[in-house]
Amino acid sequence: MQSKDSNLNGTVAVGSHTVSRKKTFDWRNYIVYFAFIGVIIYFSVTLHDQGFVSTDNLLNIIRQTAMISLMGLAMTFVISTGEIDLSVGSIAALSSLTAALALQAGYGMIGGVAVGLGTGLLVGLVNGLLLTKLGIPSFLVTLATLGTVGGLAMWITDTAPVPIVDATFNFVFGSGDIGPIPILLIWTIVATIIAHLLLRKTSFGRQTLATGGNESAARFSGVNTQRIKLLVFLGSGFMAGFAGLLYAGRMHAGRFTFGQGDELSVIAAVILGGTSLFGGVGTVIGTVIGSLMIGTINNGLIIMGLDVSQQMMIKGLIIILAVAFGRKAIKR
Amino acid sequence: MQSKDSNLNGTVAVGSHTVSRKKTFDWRNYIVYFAFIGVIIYFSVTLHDQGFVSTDNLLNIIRQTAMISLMGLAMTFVISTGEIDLSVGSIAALSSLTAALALQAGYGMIGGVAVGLGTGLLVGLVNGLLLTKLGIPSFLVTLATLGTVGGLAMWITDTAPVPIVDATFNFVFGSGDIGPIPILLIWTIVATIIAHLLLRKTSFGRQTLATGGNESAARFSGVNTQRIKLLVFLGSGFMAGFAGLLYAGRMHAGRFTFGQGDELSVIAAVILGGTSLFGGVGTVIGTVIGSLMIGTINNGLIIMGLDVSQQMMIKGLIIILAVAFGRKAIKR
Amino acid sequence: ACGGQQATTDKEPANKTVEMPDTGSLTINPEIEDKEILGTGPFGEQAVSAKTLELTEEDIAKIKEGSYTAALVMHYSGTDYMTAQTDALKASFERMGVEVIAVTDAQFKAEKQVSDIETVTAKKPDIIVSVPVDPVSTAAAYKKAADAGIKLVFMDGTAQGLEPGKDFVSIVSGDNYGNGVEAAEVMAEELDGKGKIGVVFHDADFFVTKQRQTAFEETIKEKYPDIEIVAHGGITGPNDGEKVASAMLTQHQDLDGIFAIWDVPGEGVVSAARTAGRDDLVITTTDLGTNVGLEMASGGTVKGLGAQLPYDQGIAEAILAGYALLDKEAPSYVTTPAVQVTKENLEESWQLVYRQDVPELIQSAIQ
Amino acid sequence: MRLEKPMLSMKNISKAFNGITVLDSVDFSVKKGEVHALMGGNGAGKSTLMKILTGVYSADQGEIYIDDQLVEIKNTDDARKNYISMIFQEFSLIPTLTVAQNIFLTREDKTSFGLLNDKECVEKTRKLLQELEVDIDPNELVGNLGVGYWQMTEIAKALSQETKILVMDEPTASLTKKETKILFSFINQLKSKGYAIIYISHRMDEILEICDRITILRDGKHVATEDCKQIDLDMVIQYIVGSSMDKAFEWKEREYATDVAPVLEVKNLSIGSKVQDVNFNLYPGEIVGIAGLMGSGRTETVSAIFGTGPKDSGDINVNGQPVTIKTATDAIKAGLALIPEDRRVQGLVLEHSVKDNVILPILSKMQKGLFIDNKKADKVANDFVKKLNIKTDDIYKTTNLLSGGNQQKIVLAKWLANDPSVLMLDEPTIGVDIGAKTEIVDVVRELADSGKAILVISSELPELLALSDRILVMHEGRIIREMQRREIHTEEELQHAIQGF
Ligand SMILES: Nc1ncnc2c1ncn2[C@@H]1O[C@H](COP(=O)(O)OP(=O)(O)OP(=O)(O)O)[C@@H](O)[C@H]1O
Ligand SMILES: Nc1ncnc2c1ncn2[C@@H]1O[C@H](COP(=O)(O)OP(=O)(O)OP(=O)(O)O)[C@@H](O)[C@H]1O
Ligand SMILES: [Mg+2]
Ligand SMILES: [Mg+2]
Repeated sequence: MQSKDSNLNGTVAVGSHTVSRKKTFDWRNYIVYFAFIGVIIYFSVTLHDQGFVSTDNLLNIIRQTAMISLMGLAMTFVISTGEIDLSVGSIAALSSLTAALALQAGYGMIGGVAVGLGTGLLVGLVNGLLLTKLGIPSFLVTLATLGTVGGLAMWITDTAPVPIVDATFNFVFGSGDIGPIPILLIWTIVATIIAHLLLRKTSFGRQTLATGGNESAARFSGVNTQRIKLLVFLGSGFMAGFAGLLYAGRMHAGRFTFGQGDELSVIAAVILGGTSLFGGVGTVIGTVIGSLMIGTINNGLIIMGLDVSQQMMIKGLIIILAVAFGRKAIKR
Repeated sequence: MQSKDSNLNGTVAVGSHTVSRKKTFDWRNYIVYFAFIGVIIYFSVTLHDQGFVSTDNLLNIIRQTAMISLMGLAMTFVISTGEIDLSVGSIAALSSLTAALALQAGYGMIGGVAVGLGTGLLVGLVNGLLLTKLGIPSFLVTLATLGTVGGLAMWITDTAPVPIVDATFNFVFGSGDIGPIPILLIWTIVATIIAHLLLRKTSFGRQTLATGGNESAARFSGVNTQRIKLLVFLGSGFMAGFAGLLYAGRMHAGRFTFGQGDELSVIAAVILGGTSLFGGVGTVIGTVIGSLMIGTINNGLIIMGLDVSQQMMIKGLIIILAVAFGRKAIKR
Repeated sequence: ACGGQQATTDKEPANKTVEMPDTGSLTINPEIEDKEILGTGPFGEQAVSAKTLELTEEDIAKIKEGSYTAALVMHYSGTDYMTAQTDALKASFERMGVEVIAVTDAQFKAEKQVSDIETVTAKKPDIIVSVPVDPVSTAAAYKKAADAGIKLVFMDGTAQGLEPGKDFVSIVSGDNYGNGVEAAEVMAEELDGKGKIGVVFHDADFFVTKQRQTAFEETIKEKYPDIEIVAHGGITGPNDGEKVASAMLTQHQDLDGIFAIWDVPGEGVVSAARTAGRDDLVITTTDLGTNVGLEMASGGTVKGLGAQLPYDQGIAEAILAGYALLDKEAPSYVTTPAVQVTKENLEESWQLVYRQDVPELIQSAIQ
Repeated sequence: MRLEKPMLSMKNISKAFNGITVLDSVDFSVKKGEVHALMGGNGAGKSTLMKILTGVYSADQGEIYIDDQLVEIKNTDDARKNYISMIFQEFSLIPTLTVAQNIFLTREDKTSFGLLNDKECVEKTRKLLQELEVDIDPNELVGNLGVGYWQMTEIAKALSQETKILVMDEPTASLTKKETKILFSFINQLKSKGYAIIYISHRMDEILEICDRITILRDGKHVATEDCKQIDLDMVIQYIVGSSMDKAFEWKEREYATDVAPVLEVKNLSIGSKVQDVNFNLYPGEIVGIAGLMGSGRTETVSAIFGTGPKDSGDINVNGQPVTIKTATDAIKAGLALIPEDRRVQGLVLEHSVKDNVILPILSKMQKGLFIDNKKADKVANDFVKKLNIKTDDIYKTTNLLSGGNQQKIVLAKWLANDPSVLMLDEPTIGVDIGAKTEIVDVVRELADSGKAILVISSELPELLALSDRILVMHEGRIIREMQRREIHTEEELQHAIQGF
């Protein structure tokens, strides 16, 4: 209920009054850009002779973050309504497996894709219904599906991976490059544009933000907030299923560990991007930048040759520093 | 901002308006009791001949949940202010190690305890300061410390465990039994009583709830909300440090994995207990029951002899069913 | 316990449960080649080959009379290796009339494992077969179980301060050191004894993976001085292989090979090589998983690996538990040899490792 | 008294937000034992000036003297130390705490163990509320209270604390005459105790009744400070508006057909004990008012009709057809609109812009293909900002930065833009200034003239009398009387009916 705070003195938690008059300028929407630029500059300078700035490496970062970005896009909607979806990682794992099994069973590429996405949609539907019909907090609902779906993914092949030999599938969903451009980049761009338009330019997007901003006012305004919530969870399930396909295509297999633990990275990307965990404020582009920033830090630290323990320590520090730096940069 | 909604018509998101003029009966405070009773009955019936109801096993459940319960107590305060602390698991790990190292270095039991708790307090302080002074959302701050502190715990002994030979320490912090009563039960009871009184019967508790209920209104009413937030993060760090000591005492060692990933279980216990993720509403007893319920489910499913994947699947289902059942029971 | 098994039968052919003969004495696969075991036990003792273990029909009949129970307390269960071992344990115990009453997975967390041991103990099993996550912090819990009269059989490692013969029956282990050596040998052969390579290692204090890494690196350094290990990348989970290998390939464009600590991160290395267009990279690893098997069969970047014999290890563990129930003296450290797997011997090796035919998918890829 | 030095004086106060001046060298002073009215149009800067006094904002320029001492008030703590307290227009209550817990927040009684003594607080609260003659359970969660009770709690909280200077920012906005009377008797007691009271209100009649002096702001500038005895209503209005108001706030008999079928029929509506067997019809072109005391069930009646509140039984027909309304969405589809009474909770998404709030109920009309037609949306928003004279920098300003009255106008704009066939307004003019009130009256009449049916709830009787063609009186959940407007000759008559006589 932090947001209520701003009601009364029109400021963010910090207490300074940096509210500008242009199209609602909210620091949260911009910090991540400055932070991201800072991170890029830092690594470019320190790691310029170690291949960090090579096109290959930069494209790798995009490949590695594509799944997080895509799940983040849908999560931006979920969090914008003030809810949360912890089950995305498990959904991705299960979808990678169901798609791989469908491919193995000879349903062909269309069949595999349909099964994978259908898996995601189904779990999303269950999440949405439990939230809206039973009124169980989304944190609990999706924590439960995180476990249930994760268990299902383990159980369905008894933890064995399922190889995928369909070359077209593997090309389209993850491994392919069109000229120098990885297909994952294309997916990311297309999905980002659609999600951005959806959030900013359509009634659905406005109603999503209104639901998160003040559910009861939205309801009084004729927004079917239950329907909106159901839809954002469907969307989240769908995108998680899609991420599962991409994991499968990139690894040429389905496996129950794909996406495991991604929920935290996805939520982190969304929050870093400037979406408020309390709902009502969301930015799709910010999410993608947030995700790229996390990916860049991971990549840079590995290239630096640090131990895993050092990577973990320094990653935390960089995130805090970058956010603090971003805030400075905005304040000028 | 779901909560705004529920504040005002005294109901959960579902949209039914059960506004009562009587002592507002909030389902969230009671569901968990019914759900817990349901789970206990279920397992007692199905597993009565498999040792589930034996005193030993019930005491085991308490031993196994003690750390989650204790971290949950402090987390109840954090979440009541509308914030979140993802770093508790990492703190527990680091504290178990620093305490073990201090014991190994011959600082004695008092020294070890002081170092362990000090570690927790220090991280809590850093969290609190980053939140209140820089205004970075607590999700990001504590996600960063989760990583940094986790990395530190790995790095400090290069992932090697540190054995603890101090028998008194091991007895007092985790392994001991006084008569038939495990010391972990005593710690849990004592801490629960203190936390309950703190939340319900002191100005600090009242101001914690006020801060989460509406931060700026609390500020206008003379609550130093920044101080409150700093204190709850200190408290959370302290209790995580304490949980680290208990892990160490129970396992006769410090190790970087102790408590890893506990944050989700702890938050789940708190939410299950009836505390609102949006702040303003908190219940300490509910948290402990929530923690016991999760522990009981874990225990019961293992005793049932299910495969790991089946355990995961069914655990999710039970949580959902139990909450749904609890709601039914309350509605009568 | 049958649920899991039933589930496996109608799934992927690769994981079809092996039929356990229901007559005759119980031994591991007699066709396993006798090899020198390179690793030694935790107490420095010389290993005894699992092939020497045997339960006769009379032994089994006697065990059956006791209607004993067993619990499997695993450190982690999500690998082909562990699945095969669990399957073998369940099948052998079934043959012995021992009921498996609980299976747990500690997710690599020592504290969870201690809880699991406590919980399982409540069911008063006669036997616990377990992989300790950590020898130090789980010791007290194992000791308690042992003191309660439960027969402990360890796989892959023991807990500190426990004595063989007194606190536990014995340890069964694959030859982890040998595994690393086989992977190094394949690497050296593929590179003709010279080149630059990287190592994707498990950045954790875990006995099994440490041994493999040490073996690999020592073999390379001592036997193949012209092969230079130029890069190290640590992982903490199975999904990290790709990121680490990608960064390695970015930094060292001239890398000739990468050793991955086990097959799952190895799949990530394969993906990284593919992305970087490095079809000529030589990848070796340990554990014969389906995906690396397929990659090897189709002439991909994975050239070979050191494999363990999880199925036979599982049988050996069951037999040893049987020894304890019969009060027969058991050797304290039992191992199965490491197997070098390359494309050439893939079909036979698969038979050896999993006791079943190589999956059709891999079969067709070999041709 | 005249010669007495002021207890508080604020000198030369200026304040700008993002370069836009909101207060321009304002002087303001209050004496001991004085009730000083602070008046001005919506957005004139009244609340801002008081927030500077209470340390919520800091002034860009200017000094504050208390008892001739220069004081610095940097935060709410400083204000408290100087014995200044305030009833905020936007309220400072915690919805998740009970009434008693809110009233004594940070000032709770302690037991001998140092623990909170909630029993004592509840007792004190009960007494306080009894004195205020409001029927609120001290253990009720504030979040469950309607605005009127919320406001009474806020008042009780302010009265329970030790102060010297008490600021009341529109304390009676949601109160009916009865509660206002009680409040005034309290104010008189405080006055005699030597408190200085600053009283902000848009209700003209109150000002002359309770205040000693009056200061008027317009567009952030000090316009006048006068003795209340020396000034009359017309002058005050002239100061506020900046010109004389020609249009009076009075009823005009309107023509509309009564022999047609009703647009809305409500039959046997019951909600627990709060609303019992309510029946009425609305005809096209008609404006019907509902009068009643606080808690008489007016809000509950319209909420039930609109699908946002509970309903035990009752049927609703729209244009002769029975309709099932379970949610607001159903109601809107049926052609209904409700302007809710609580703008913070039901009316606005406070952290969204003016424009986004205005277009929320009419998104379906703003479509161009798949997307929202932003040009059209901007135009609609700008039109309403002009039409209702909403004081905002532009339509992209976040609504929580607008003054209270201007926020209320946005709630109105939202629904006027939707062009419904039945418009229900629950306390539509809370906090709206005198100029805008007349404009709203005009807009509502215009709508009625175009054939819409209108239902108005208002606790301000002059307003209700000015608008309505017909008035329903509710008392304890029942409609006890129905009067044609022309049958009512004085406000007292209506007041009498409301009391249940
Ligand atoms: N934090 C802020 N940021 C930007 N503008 C602000 C802020 N607070 C107030 N304003 C603007 O200052 C002006 C004066 O507002 P104020 O709340 O003082 O008006 P008011 O006289 O109390 O009006 P009302 O009678 O409607 O309550 C308004 O135009 C408002 O939009
Ligand atoms: N005594 C009370 N204690 C607590 N809440 C009350 C009480 N009376 C009414 N309420 C709540 O206040 C809200 C408004 O009440 P109601 O609809 O009965 O009044 P009304 O006639 O609209 O009067 P007004 O709007 O002037 O307060 C409702 O949500 C109702 O539940
Ligand atoms: Mg105001
Ligand atoms: Mg009302």
